[in-house]
Amino acid sequence: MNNIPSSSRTQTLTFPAQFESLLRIGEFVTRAARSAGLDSTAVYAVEMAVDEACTNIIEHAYGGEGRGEIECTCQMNSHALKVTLRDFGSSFDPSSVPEPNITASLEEREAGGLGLFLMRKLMDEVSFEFTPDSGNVLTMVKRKETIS
Amino acid sequence: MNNIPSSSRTQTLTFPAQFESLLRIGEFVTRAARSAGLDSTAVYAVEMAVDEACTNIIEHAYGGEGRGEIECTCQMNSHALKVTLRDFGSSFDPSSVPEPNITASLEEREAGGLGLFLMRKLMDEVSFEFTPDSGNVLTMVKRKETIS
Amino acid sequence: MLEVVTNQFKRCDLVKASGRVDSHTAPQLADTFEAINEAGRFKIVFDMSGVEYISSAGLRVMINVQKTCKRWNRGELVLAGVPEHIHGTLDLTGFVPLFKIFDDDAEAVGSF
Amino acid sequence: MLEVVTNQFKRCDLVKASGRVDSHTAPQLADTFEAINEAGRFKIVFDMSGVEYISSAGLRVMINVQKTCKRWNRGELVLAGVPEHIHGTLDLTGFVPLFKIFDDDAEAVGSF
Ligand SMILES: Nc1ncnc2c1ncn2[C@@H]1O[C@H](COP(=O)(O)OP(=O)(O)O)[C@@H](O)[C@H]1O
Ligand SMILES: Nc1ncnc2c1ncn2[C@@H]1O[C@H](COP(=O)(O)OP(=O)(O)O)[C@@H](O)[C@H]1O
Repeated sequence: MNNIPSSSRTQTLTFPAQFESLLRIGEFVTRAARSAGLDSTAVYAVEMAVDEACTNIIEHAYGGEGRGEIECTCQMNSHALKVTLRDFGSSFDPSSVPEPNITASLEEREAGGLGLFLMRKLMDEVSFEFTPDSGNVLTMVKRKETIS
Repeated sequence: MNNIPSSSRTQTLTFPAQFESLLRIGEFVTRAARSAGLDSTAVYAVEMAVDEACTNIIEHAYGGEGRGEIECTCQMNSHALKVTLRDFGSSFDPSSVPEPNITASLEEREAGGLGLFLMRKLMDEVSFEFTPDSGNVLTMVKRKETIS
Repeated sequence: MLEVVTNQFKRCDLVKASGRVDSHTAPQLADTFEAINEAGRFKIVFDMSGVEYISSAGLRVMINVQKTCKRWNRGELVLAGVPEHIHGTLDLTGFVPLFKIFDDDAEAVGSF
Repeated sequence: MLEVVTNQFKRCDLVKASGRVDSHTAPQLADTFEAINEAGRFKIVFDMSGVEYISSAGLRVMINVQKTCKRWNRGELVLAGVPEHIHGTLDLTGFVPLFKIFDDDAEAVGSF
């Protein structure tokens, strides 16, 4: 899947890295997911995963609002949608992030820590790449339901 | 208005004098009131006045359910609907019925006694006629709203 | 012709009637309220949003229930979702000052 | 993008949100709950029927409010009218056991 065939369509938009952008980013990926032919549950999953990813970029990679941009690319082919998010903030080690304990009692329950967890639950593939030149690249894939 | 012109249409139906008949009586007069061109508020008023009148015939004229019949006639012309209800139960003196006190406090408020009051409030004319031969005849008229 | 559904909450009961309340069906409504009162419960919301028609037989039930509920300050019958034409009847007969009237169930339930 | 309406009842408050709850709008929702808590009120119904979307920023608010409300047994945040896709998110994140969920406002308000 990482090599999307050449018959795919690609759209890229760049947004200011602030929370106000989340609505328009959501609209952008929702439209792409619909036109890729994903069902409404999958469209909702993509919207949510991208929202969580962008929130993390603003909060953690850039350390706050208004310090850079988020480049969002949607690539769709006949069987999947691939969303790529690029930023030039700080990198991190995704493998060092602990899983949230979602069966903890209310008292022991953390309020946050659900973003990465949700991205991984909602998408079929989630991968990070950090380079000095091309910045931090997060790639997420949502495949269409196939009867097989 | 008591002399309805000859261009009017007339429909008569006879119902068993029991509460179960109220639904069908209501449907009958509602249909007549609509076809006479009354607006929805006036249609509702006619349905209610006729329901109250028939309930009184069953309860008071016949002294209970299943003791006779109610003959209902709807006569409509270009400017009004006239409903005539005939029964062969006991007669009464409408002028001797006291008006309900509708401003009384809850404690002093009577639960009943609203039937005749509602008929008179909802219709433009209400008149009773009691004869040994033709029974008790209640005539109620609802005129169309006229701009004049 | 008349459907009556009851929902028991912590502090009140919700009675929702749908259809026609006339001399034929009013006893069914009265029975519902009586069963609630007999269970020692006197705070009642009457959701009228589904009531298409109510005659004086229905009004009679409402007055009697209100008298029973308010006795010894133990409760009250309040109304919710009253359709416009039904409100017209309540107005004509002087019932409006005798009942608290709420826009919807939640507000009515929240008043207890 | 997010509209939040509050209704204060005798024993609880009703908060109805309509629209999107994301990192941009979640503070507005948090402010609403905080104002209610600061008034010393901790029994809250959150009517989610108008919520089209909620991200983990919104879930964070809900957990924090629930912790505040339940402290010293003084109250609780309960949910009403949860749309199916929002319920899916609550399920995925293990939120379902942490909140009582009612079909509609009246039932939720009636639970207090
Ligand atoms: N894009 C990112 N850049 C830098 N750090 C990140 C990024 N995404 C996640 N992190 C780190 O991973 C942690 C967990 O993220 P997440 O699961 O989204 O929960 P939360 O944001 O609520 O802490 C964050 O607290 C942060 O330390
Ligand atoms: N058709 C009738 N035949 C005999 N008596 C009637 C009739 N209609 C009304 N009455 C008398 O007039 C009284 C008032 O009637 P009404 O205003 O309808 O109130 P209610 O029926 O609740 O007593 C009745 O109690 C009854 O004594």
